[in-house]
Amino acid sequence: MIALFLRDLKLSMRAGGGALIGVLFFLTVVAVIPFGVGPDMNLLARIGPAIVWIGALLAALLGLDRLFQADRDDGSLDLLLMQEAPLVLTVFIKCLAHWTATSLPLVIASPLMGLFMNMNEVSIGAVMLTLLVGSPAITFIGAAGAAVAVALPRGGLLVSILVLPLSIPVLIFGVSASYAAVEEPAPFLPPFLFLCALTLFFAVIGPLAAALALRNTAD
Amino acid sequence: MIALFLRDLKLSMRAGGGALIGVLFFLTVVAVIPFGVGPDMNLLARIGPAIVWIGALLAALLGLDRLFQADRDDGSLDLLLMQEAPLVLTVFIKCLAHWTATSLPLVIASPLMGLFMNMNEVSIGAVMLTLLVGSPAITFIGAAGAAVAVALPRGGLLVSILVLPLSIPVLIFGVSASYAAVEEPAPFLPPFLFLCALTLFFAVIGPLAAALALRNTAD
Amino acid sequence: MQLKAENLSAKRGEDLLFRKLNFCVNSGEALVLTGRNGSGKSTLLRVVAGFIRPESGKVTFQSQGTESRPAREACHYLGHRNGMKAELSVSENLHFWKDFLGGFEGGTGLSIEEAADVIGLSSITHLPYGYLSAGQQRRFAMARLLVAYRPVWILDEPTAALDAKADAMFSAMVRNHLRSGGMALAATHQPLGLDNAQQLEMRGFEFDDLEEMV
Amino acid sequence: MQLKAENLSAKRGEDLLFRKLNFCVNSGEALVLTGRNGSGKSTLLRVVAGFIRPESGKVTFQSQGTESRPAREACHYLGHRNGMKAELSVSENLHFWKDFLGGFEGGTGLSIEEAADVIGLSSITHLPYGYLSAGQQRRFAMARLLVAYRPVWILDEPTAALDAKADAMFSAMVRNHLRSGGMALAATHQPLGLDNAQQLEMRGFEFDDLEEMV
Amino acid sequence: MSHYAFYINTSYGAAGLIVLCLIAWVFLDGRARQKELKALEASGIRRRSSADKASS
Amino acid sequence: MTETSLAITKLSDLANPTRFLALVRIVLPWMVGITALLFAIGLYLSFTSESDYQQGDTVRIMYIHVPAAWLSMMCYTVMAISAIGTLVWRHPLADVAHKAAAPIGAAFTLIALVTGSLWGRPMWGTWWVWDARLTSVFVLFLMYLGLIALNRAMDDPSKAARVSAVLILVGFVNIPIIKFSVEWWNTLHQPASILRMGGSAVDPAFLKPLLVMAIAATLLFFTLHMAAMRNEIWRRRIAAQRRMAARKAGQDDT
Ligand code: HEM
Ligand SMILES: Nc1ncnc2c1ncn2[C@@H]1O[C@H](COP(=O)(O)OP(=O)(O)OP(=O)(O)O)[C@@H](O)[C@H]1O
Ligand SMILES: Nc1ncnc2c1ncn2[C@@H]1O[C@H](COP(=O)(O)OP(=O)(O)OP(=O)(O)O)[C@@H](O)[C@H]1O
Ligand SMILES: [Mg+2]
Ligand SMILES: [Mg+2]
Repeated sequence: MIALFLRDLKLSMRAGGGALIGVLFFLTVVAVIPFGVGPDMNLLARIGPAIVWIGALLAALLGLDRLFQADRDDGSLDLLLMQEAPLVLTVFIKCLAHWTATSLPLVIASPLMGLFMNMNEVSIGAVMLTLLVGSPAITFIGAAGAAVAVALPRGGLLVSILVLPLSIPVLIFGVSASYAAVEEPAPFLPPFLFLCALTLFFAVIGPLAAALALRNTAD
Repeated sequence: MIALFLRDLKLSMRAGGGALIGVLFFLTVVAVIPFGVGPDMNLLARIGPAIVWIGALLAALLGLDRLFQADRDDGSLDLLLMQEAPLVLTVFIKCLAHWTATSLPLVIASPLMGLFMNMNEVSIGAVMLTLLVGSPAITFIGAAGAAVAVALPRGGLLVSILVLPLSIPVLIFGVSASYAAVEEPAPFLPPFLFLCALTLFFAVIGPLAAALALRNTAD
Repeated sequence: MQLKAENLSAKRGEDLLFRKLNFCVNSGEALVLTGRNGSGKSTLLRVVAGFIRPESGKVTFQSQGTESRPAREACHYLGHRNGMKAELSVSENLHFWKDFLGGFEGGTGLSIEEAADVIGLSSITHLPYGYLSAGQQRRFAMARLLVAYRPVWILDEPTAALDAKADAMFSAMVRNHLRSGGMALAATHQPLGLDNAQQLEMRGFEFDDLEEMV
Repeated sequence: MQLKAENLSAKRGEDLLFRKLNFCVNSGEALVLTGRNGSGKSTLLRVVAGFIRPESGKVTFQSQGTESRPAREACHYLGHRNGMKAELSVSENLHFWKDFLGGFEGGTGLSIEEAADVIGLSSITHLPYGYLSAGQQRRFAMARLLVAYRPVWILDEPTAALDAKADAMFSAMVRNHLRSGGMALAATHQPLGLDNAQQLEMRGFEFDDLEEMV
Repeated sequence: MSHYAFYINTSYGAAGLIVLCLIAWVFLDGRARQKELKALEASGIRRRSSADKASS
Repeated sequence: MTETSLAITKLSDLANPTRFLALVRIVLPWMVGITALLFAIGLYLSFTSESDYQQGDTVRIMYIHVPAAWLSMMCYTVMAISAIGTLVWRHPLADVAHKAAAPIGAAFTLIALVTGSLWGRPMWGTWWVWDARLTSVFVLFLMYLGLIALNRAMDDPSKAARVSAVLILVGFVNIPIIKFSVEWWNTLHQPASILRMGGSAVDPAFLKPLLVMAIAATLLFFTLHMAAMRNEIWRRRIAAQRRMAARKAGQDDT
């Protein structure tokens, strides 16, 4: 299993552009928003956490649709499916590797974005923390979509459509926790804990659904 | 050549669900935004054009990287390369088909998004116009990136460095032209004309670069 | 050890491709599938490997003293696609599969170098897999069968793209595997040069119980 | 009509794979490449088809009374990958190639139905290409050679995955093409059953002028 | 009715229209399929068990 | 044969497509009749009942909005149950059931969305807000469309059925979100006042037409669903017979 993790990590570093593409996309999104809202620094700071979260969400989608497709195309997916090891675990490990290669860099880069958006320290910290906790959920949901996409010849966009609605709750709680950290009356912990719960929930549901889909559509 | 256009169009209609999926994807992206920034209608209207443009960029990026890869994987790229017809033309046609299948529906659907984002009529018209003019540029830049990705097995990184930074000017002029149409002092024409110029420029440069990359690296 | 298929039927699309097939392969035996193009050889192999769920029946693997288990867990599958990453080097690929596949009771896998030696290409394991010729790629996919032990080998047209020498090498490899107690299921159009092999001829779609299906 | 390679050398990675090769194939002739795995057969064919730029020399095609032109424009290439889309039906695929490839002076392509008839699979042209078995897919890739006319056929292990009957069918198809004035370049490990074929044995990397290279 | 009449009428109208479209789709689809079945039967292709009246 | 597989065989005997078709032939005309009758009564009631002192005549929109909203969720639930049927028992009828239900569900969701906005304009002063209830219904609509797109994108029906079954089950998370969103997040939208613990809190004058309309709409759903399933079964039979004919022809000449 560790072998699988390392292989996937190596592959996305080497072939997919890995970390950089996500971060660049993230940067692009963040760079464009100020044009919309104008140079109003306060407003920027206000919508900052939301924008960073949306950017991260969208960046996580790039490449997610190929999570299993690449393995299918060269036949390794078949071999992964045959093993005694529970398929759910295999999927889980692949998700982890994907998260490490693409979302983790985003989490690490998010303070930079925060600075661009004129956010203060607490707010930056909160966004980073919520991203760290919340972004795996998106990967796990995405895995379910990607597994479905394998069955489709060119399922990329379809996956995002299926994934985005499900990721809305994650986004809501992520953003509201980030806001709660700054704005006084709202408490930080409840939405944050809810976010953690969501991630745990999807960490179970996502791989399960993905495994189900993979088993049912191989041919 | 018309055969190629039709085939590519058919492929993206059939396999990916085509136009419907692009639009659906776009809809979901737009639906996600208000959750992030909160249901403040004025704010939504203000960032509307930027969001619609980012959605279009993302929708264009998803799947664009596979423009030539899919053909390479099944061997048809080889056959396309052998023909007497100039390769630039072939690439251009493929870009057109891709744009027609994925970006054009977005352009057509963009007024709907505008309504969701609570934008006014002028603004909606401006976004639609700028998208119509600007989105081909993204496809053309993307084609160059996709060609490089085919050429180098480990080209992913290069592509992201190539495509996103190049598409930032398009995005910026597109968004600022849309804003200029609504906000008084700023004139609409200069950024819009610049956008047109960018598209024309990339319509020449993109396919040329792509053809060059494909010729030099097929093996 | 025994691989047993009982009452096996499978569909392709919406139609039955074969129906109520029974066979049983014992330790040291091979089953060779023949039949014209499209007659269902690959489909049968993929059913055994567990990719396609059969319409009826099941395939089980049993070794002495243990419970029977799904056949796929005891199998190596060598299909049309090699299951290797073009971006990684040959030895990275093989190392990954060795680690990931792990062991199986009743045998041990060779080391990467030994396996590369057996297939006669030990000098180029450092190259990226994508740089190899078709036959070389195929031969390294065969090396995968050696680096992790599995009693059953499922081979779908294994010798396509091989030159005469490699062909002989592969026959020897399969014979060796059988001699040491393994089993093999192979679909081929060219003789594999095995002695104690059962033959099963596939015939293509069965029409008679179409109405059950819809 | 004549296909002519002069002084052809090509590199793979950084090393010369073959050097100063000359050959000339006339109307009605075939050239069969043999050699062990990795000896450069596919590479040579891909140089002729124009995918790999040769280190030196060139391949030209000349027909009576016209200027010589790059060989690739007069060639059909049938490589390891079939060049068909799994999502489209067989007839959509063939129609596309027929339209896209267009004609070439000196011959005409068959219609889709006729070509499917020749390869003996006219009843399943409506199926999506991805639903076919390996051999059926290969046979439809061969049908592509028939729907658009090209004088030169470049064949890289064409008969892998074919059953015996289809094998014979393909030999007949190639012989027919040669008889009507075409040419063929083929790399195979199994005899193709052609009579008037030149042989060229490839030998793999040439090391003698390594020092020139570095 | 009151000045809300527009909203009420539009809602009922829209709902009616959507439902009508749905019914039309189901109905026309059914008719087309039935026609195809008849055509197949006429051309001599039939399910072996089409003695039962199910597909008629 | 094991006991469970025996039970499953029995079950599938009971519900095999042929038997289903026979059943539909008998039941469908009755259902059509009853549905039409109920709608006539329901529409009559909804236009003659008195209007609300607060909401005025717009309360009449409720008689279509609420049934449509309920049905949009019920339809998805039906699909989820058949999805389990597909994945666990691999029953062909279940495949057909959830495929046929998706367009119908999309239509009901669309009605709920449209009538909701039309109600929102006079009540809240806006067509649309991005609150949790409205958005989750919108997401439901998107998921219906996505499922329809998925089914169109794949031409192997049983594989398509399995893929969409997985998705339907995953997407089922959305249903509780729709149902309880008004309680979890405070929004403009009405909290449940009819279907809730501790009895209904609505004036019986409104309740009667609403209930009649709800039953009528439910019957409409089942009628359409049955008919659509029948169409789908026919479609598959036609395809199977065409394939068989083609293959037979192919075997003769090879
Ligand atoms: C596009 C906008 C709207 C959507 C998507 C929507 C959606 C829904 C849904 C899904 C339900 C069923 C809830 C359940 O069973 O718990 C519902 C019920 C209801 N809606 Fe709406 N609605 C919208 C606008 C409105 C507006 C503007 C009003 C009135 C001011 C309204 C009043 C009601 C009422 C009274 C119920 C019944 C609640 C109950 O008693 O269970 N809705 N709506
Ligand atoms: N991209 C590449 N970079 C470096 N070396 C390569 C590359 N592609 C192929 N080679 C090497 O070139 C040699 C020739 O490969 P080629 O595919 O031409 O062989 P072949 O004669 O077709 O063999 P086979 O019978 O196995 O198909 C091989 O030894 C291979 O390792
Ligand atoms: N996904 C699919 N949907 C419908 N039919 C399919 C599908 N895949 C394969 N088939 C059909 O199933 C039949 C059996 O295919 P299979 O690949 O098992 O044949 P095979 O015996 O391996 O042939 P070959 O010798 O050509 O490899 C073929 O006729 C093919 O058309
Ligand atoms: Mg096969
Ligand atoms: Mg070769």
